[in-house]
Amino acid sequence: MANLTLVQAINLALVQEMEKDDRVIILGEDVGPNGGVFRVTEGLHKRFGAHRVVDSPLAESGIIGTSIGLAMAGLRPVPEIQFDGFLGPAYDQLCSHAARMRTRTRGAFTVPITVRVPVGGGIHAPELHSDSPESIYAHQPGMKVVMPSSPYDAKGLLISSIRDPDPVMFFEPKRIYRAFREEVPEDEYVIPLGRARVVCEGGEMTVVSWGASVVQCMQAIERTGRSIELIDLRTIYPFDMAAVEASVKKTGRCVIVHEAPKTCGFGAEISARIMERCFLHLEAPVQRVAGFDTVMPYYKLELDYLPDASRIARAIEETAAY
Amino acid sequence: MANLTLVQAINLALVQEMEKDDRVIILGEDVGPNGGVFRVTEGLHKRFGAHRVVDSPLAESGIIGTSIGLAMAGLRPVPEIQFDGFLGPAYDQLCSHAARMRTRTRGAFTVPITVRVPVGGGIHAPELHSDSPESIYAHQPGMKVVMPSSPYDAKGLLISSIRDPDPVMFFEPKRIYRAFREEVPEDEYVIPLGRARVVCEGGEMTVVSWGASVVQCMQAIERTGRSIELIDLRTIYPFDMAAVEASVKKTGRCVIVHEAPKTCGFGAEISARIMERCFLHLEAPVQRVAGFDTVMPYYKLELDYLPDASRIARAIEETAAY
Amino acid sequence: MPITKVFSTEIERISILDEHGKFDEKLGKGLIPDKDLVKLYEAMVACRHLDEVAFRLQRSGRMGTYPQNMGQEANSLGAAYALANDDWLVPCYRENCGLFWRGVPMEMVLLHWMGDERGNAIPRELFCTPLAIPIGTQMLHATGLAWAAKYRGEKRIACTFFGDGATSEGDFHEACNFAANLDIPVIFFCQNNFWAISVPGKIQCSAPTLAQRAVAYGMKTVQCDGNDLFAVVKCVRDAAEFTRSTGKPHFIEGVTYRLGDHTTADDARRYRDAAEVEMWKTRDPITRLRAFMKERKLWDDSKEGSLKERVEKEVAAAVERAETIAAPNRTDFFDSMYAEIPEDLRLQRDSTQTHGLGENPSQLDGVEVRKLDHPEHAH
Amino acid sequence: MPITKVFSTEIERISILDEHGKFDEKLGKGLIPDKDLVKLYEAMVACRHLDEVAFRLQRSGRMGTYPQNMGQEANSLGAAYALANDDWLVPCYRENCGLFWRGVPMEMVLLHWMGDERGNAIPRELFCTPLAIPIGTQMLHATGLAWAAKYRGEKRIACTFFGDGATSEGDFHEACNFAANLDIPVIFFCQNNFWAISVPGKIQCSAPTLAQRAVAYGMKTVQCDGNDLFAVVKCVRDAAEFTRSTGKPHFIEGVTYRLGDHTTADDARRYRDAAEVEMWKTRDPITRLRAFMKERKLWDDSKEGSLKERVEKEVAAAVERAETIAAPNRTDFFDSMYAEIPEDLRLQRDSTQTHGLGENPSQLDGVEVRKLDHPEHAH
Ligand SMILES: Cc1ncc(C[n+]2csc(CCOP(=O)(O)OP(=O)(O)O)c2C)c(N)n1
Ligand SMILES: Cc1ncc(C[n+]2csc(CCOP(=O)(O)OP(=O)(O)O)c2C)c(N)n1
Ligand SMILES: [Mg+2]
Ligand SMILES: [Mg+2]
Repeated sequence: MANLTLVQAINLALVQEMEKDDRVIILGEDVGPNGGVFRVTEGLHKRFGAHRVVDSPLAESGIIGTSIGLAMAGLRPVPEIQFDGFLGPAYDQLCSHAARMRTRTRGAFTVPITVRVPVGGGIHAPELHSDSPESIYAHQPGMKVVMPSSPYDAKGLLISSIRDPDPVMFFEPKRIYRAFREEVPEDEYVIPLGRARVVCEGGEMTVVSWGASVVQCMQAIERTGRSIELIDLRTIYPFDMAAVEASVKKTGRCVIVHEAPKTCGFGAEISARIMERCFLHLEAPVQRVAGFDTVMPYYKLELDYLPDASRIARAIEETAAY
Repeated sequence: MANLTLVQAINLALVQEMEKDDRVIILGEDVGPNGGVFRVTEGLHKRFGAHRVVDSPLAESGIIGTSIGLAMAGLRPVPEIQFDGFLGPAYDQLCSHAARMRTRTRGAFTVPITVRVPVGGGIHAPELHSDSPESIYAHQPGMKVVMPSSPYDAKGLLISSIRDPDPVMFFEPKRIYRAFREEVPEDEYVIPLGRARVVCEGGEMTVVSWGASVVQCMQAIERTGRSIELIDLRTIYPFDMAAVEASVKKTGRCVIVHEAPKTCGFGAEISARIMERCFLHLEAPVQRVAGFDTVMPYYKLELDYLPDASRIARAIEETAAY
Repeated sequence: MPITKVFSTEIERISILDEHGKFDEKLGKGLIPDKDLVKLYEAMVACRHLDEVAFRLQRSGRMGTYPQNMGQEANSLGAAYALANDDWLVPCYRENCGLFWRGVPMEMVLLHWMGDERGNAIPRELFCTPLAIPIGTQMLHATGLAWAAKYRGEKRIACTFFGDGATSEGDFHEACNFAANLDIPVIFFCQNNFWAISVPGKIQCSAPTLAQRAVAYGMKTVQCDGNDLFAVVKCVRDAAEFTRSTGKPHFIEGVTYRLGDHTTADDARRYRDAAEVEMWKTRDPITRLRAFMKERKLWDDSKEGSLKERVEKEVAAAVERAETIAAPNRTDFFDSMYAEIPEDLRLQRDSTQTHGLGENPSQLDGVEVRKLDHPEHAH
Repeated sequence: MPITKVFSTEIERISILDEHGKFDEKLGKGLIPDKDLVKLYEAMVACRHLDEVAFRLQRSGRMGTYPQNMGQEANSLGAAYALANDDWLVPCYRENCGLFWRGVPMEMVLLHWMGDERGNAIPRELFCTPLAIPIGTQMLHATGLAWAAKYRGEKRIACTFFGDGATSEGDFHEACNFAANLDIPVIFFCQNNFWAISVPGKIQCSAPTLAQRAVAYGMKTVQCDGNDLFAVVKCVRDAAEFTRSTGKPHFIEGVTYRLGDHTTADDARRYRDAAEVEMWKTRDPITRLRAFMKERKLWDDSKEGSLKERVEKEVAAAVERAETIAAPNRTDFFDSMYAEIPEDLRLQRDSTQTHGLGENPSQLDGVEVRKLDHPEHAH
């Protein structure tokens, strides 16, 4: 057991899966000798060689499209897209191909790829380096979407994703890549996809979140001093509605928190599902604390964009008072 | 005034805007002498010439990317993407560039393009010819998203879209391209973006829909014989929440209907907003009748996928009984 | 030296049995044994007949949109013949002839166009991927498939087909560029049929050849008379040998012509000259080969007659199989979305509803819901 | 004829003032008047100095990530000099020198990297688009801009810049292909600096030149010593003349080198040899030009000294302007999303909240809400 950052936990998961399964190969921009711009693949090129850790041309559609072919032939590619904002060129190969291959061939071909992408804001990066595209991919049938919020979860979820027989978008909240450390077992373990984590239990209200926002939620909850149940979704699709439902039926109140723009963010889906499942138990309208419906501003204003503990705490207080 | 199909109404709007404003130019695959695969641009090449109605290379990102440049220079391009499923390659230019140009340049450059795309299922087409991508683009700040459900609306909305100073995704429900005719004034008129249409008034329940589904909703409502207020959103973003809110506050019940997959479809947003705005007025949980969370199947099963009058009517009855 | 030459190249065109029936003995000798030649000819005739039948099926409402392959049979057939049986064939949608040669049952292609995904469930041992509808996207998959073979040390290569229009897509570029720079053994076979629906080839590539697309990648390339089965076989054989031995990709432009409409949804008279079509009819790969075989006494009218009969039977049987296959289960499309159906989706499947009260009817326990008689939609 | 030649081409490389200081009088004579040469040199020195200052600003936390232009100044400068002032310049992010020459204030570039969109609000009369972060995407905009000029019958052309890495993106291909086939007057200027962050050029293009990318489109193309200002001016001038007169695009590969790290977030020692960098330092466009000017008696150490002083002042003043500009309004980013703010977004802006009760506080009328003292985040 070692005290690891999220970056280190992911690196460890990659090392272990590559050791174990030579169908796992990594490709992407700068993933080789440079170890990735965030150093997530550090040391892998040296350890596993240039044929398993491949610096690719600068072409996101190419990275995903060739990964699809690799996967159709039975390998388990783990492509990296360097930043959230550069997923755009790969959208078509992801949504029109990776996600549809199994069903359009009725299972004759499958695409077990795990697409690693650093996402989210808060690191003072240039434009298109701070987006949160999870709901885009959750809207695409055939995709799975995962977003860990801690080193421990990251390792277990990544291993599950790599072993999953279907395409997985593995979104890494870059804001917390090195923000804190956690005990992460050296031994292999998996965290099943589709299962949420109850970060803390409470009876007054449910807060649902994922990714880096989970950290802001914890701060906000502490600030309010209330008995709040915080659910970290961990997997955006398939999502653990059972966990949300059970909690909201208990508390009657819910605040959902995410970085992506509010409109059509995944918060909308959770809110609509709570409506469908917990209607008679609701004591207040479900609230969404989210990114504004604007483009993430350049970094001078990014903290004005991101949902922070103040906005979350305010929503909690107002929901509690309602 | 003439009795026109939706295709004819759009064609008429294009002709009139092109007559009026020589900044309007059309580009896309097969839009020239062939008049588009759905004949929406029929006659325009002959009438306005090859420099204003341009057959482009087969490259969707190129169509949108060059349209952005044309628009930055002050023109008003109306690119056509041949089918919904081929928007994928253009996703990046649309969401990372067209939608962001105004804000990233603080208004120095703008992108007044209107992207025409036939969308939706029900015409027995091959794969990737039947998608409904409206929520993807509604999630992108900076975009406007329009979807008419009738010839009259199509003309007025298209004219507004072309004149709008911001990028507009103009989604044409191909299922009703020629399904019925409507009186469409020859004279110019505009329907403002962001304003819903109350198709029929009623007190028992609100049904919210858009595009081809509006037709299914009308059938379903008729079948139930109930007093139902049907709201056709017409513009998906910015959406007319005021109209929805007023109606739901009156009726207390709401069913939302769309073709796109349920999860993260635009129905989720409407449901979540109703939660936020009309909580105390709700007598039943808002329901969504939507495409399933699967890829639209090939056409043998497409009618099993699409929300039809039966599914809608059932949801209405169950919501009424709740 | 202020002005130096840093690069020069030239591109060859290969023709063996030309449109006037002239056969180049030097290049053509021994290329295709007579026995095979007859079989290849028969395969083209069968494919052409399927095309005609499919057209009629569509017109009579028994099939959806269908893209005829007419006139382009030699390209994919020559490739499938020249390649090893376990090399990947990664087609677009005008490669029926090659797919059938490889062993894909005709009814699978029919099923695809009849709107049934089971037509894409191609047995893995055939090493073919299904027809690709979105233009320009499958070349990247071919590159990945070939890369996997290289990774595993297999001798397998991939050959992917696409049209002139497809070379305008960014994905085409990325596929070629990946293959060239990462040394991946793919043959990029461009079927240049001069049209992308109604858009003429010059809008896709105003350069004198499509073969020179490959120069951008430093990739070996050749232009080939794609209506000449001999030339195709030679070019693919050479390319395969090069690709297999060096691990590097190779480009082939097969110059051909789409004799029919783009698909049954198209009417090519709206945009192209009848004279152009007539001219290309004289270069048809089938008539050209038949004349050659007759001249070489490999073929005669009676053989043609009995072939016609056989082919009609074969195609009719395939149509029969396609049309009599049991309808897919109405919830089939749920089951193949994921290896294991997510709970949420299972609820949708089991209830065939998406609204919350339909998915979870227990919320309506004790509530009386009015039942409407709603005629189900016709199938 | 069974084997015919269907295409051949060759590509030239232009060098005028080579890395050994050798000047080709024939090509170079009269290319740049002495007076201009001095100004161009000064512009490069100023740009280089800004680079150094920006680096220090970043290291001391006064600026975000910054990509140095060091070593590549001659490419964009030569282009901006050779083009007309109302030709579009469509840069990536290593064209500071050309942008400054055109008239973009230094502080706009600084502001951009200080995380402030106002750095992109380039006055329209400068005919420059802002720095482009997503690689490979701006060439399509350049094509559109030039197309608009053609549509309107203006004489304006566009020149767009991008790196070797960018040529791997599909959008690069589509931009070239649109321009070539639709006859759009764009100069595609590739700054080949041999690296895309840590990925070496051969992974982006294993062909002997990047200039040959253009052959795929039948586009005119040339390779140029991009560290030789004279060669750049000549190539761009020739290309501009060609493009302006024919309406057709032209490709230029400017061979240069990134002397610094990719950006301040990068450490190039992790992946490239110090010796390679040292070798390229000897080919620096600035030292090369200085030596030439000294030899021609256009320059001396005292001029260099006073230039240094002027440049330091100029850059310091730009930094001062960038740093003292009033902070953007905290809700600025709402106001520029649309020409007119949608109602829904106005609620978000006015309340600076997204949750329904925050946007519409009237729902809480009469309800007592506990107030937390929440320290606002630091700015
Ligand atoms: C990405 C994409 N864009 C547009 C289409 C619509 N479409 C279908 S076939 C076709 C033309 C294809 O031309 P080409 O590649 O030359 O192939 P051909 O049909 O001539 O064999 C077009 C535009 C599509 N299927 N996919
Ligand atoms: C679409 C996209 N993918 C990835 C990146 C991350 N990235 C920034 S610069 C760069 C390398 C660019 O190389 P090149 O085009 O050669 O330009 P150079 O930096 O060498 O000037 C990469 C991969 C990006 N900005 N955009
Ligand atoms: Mg074609
Ligand atoms: Mg570079």
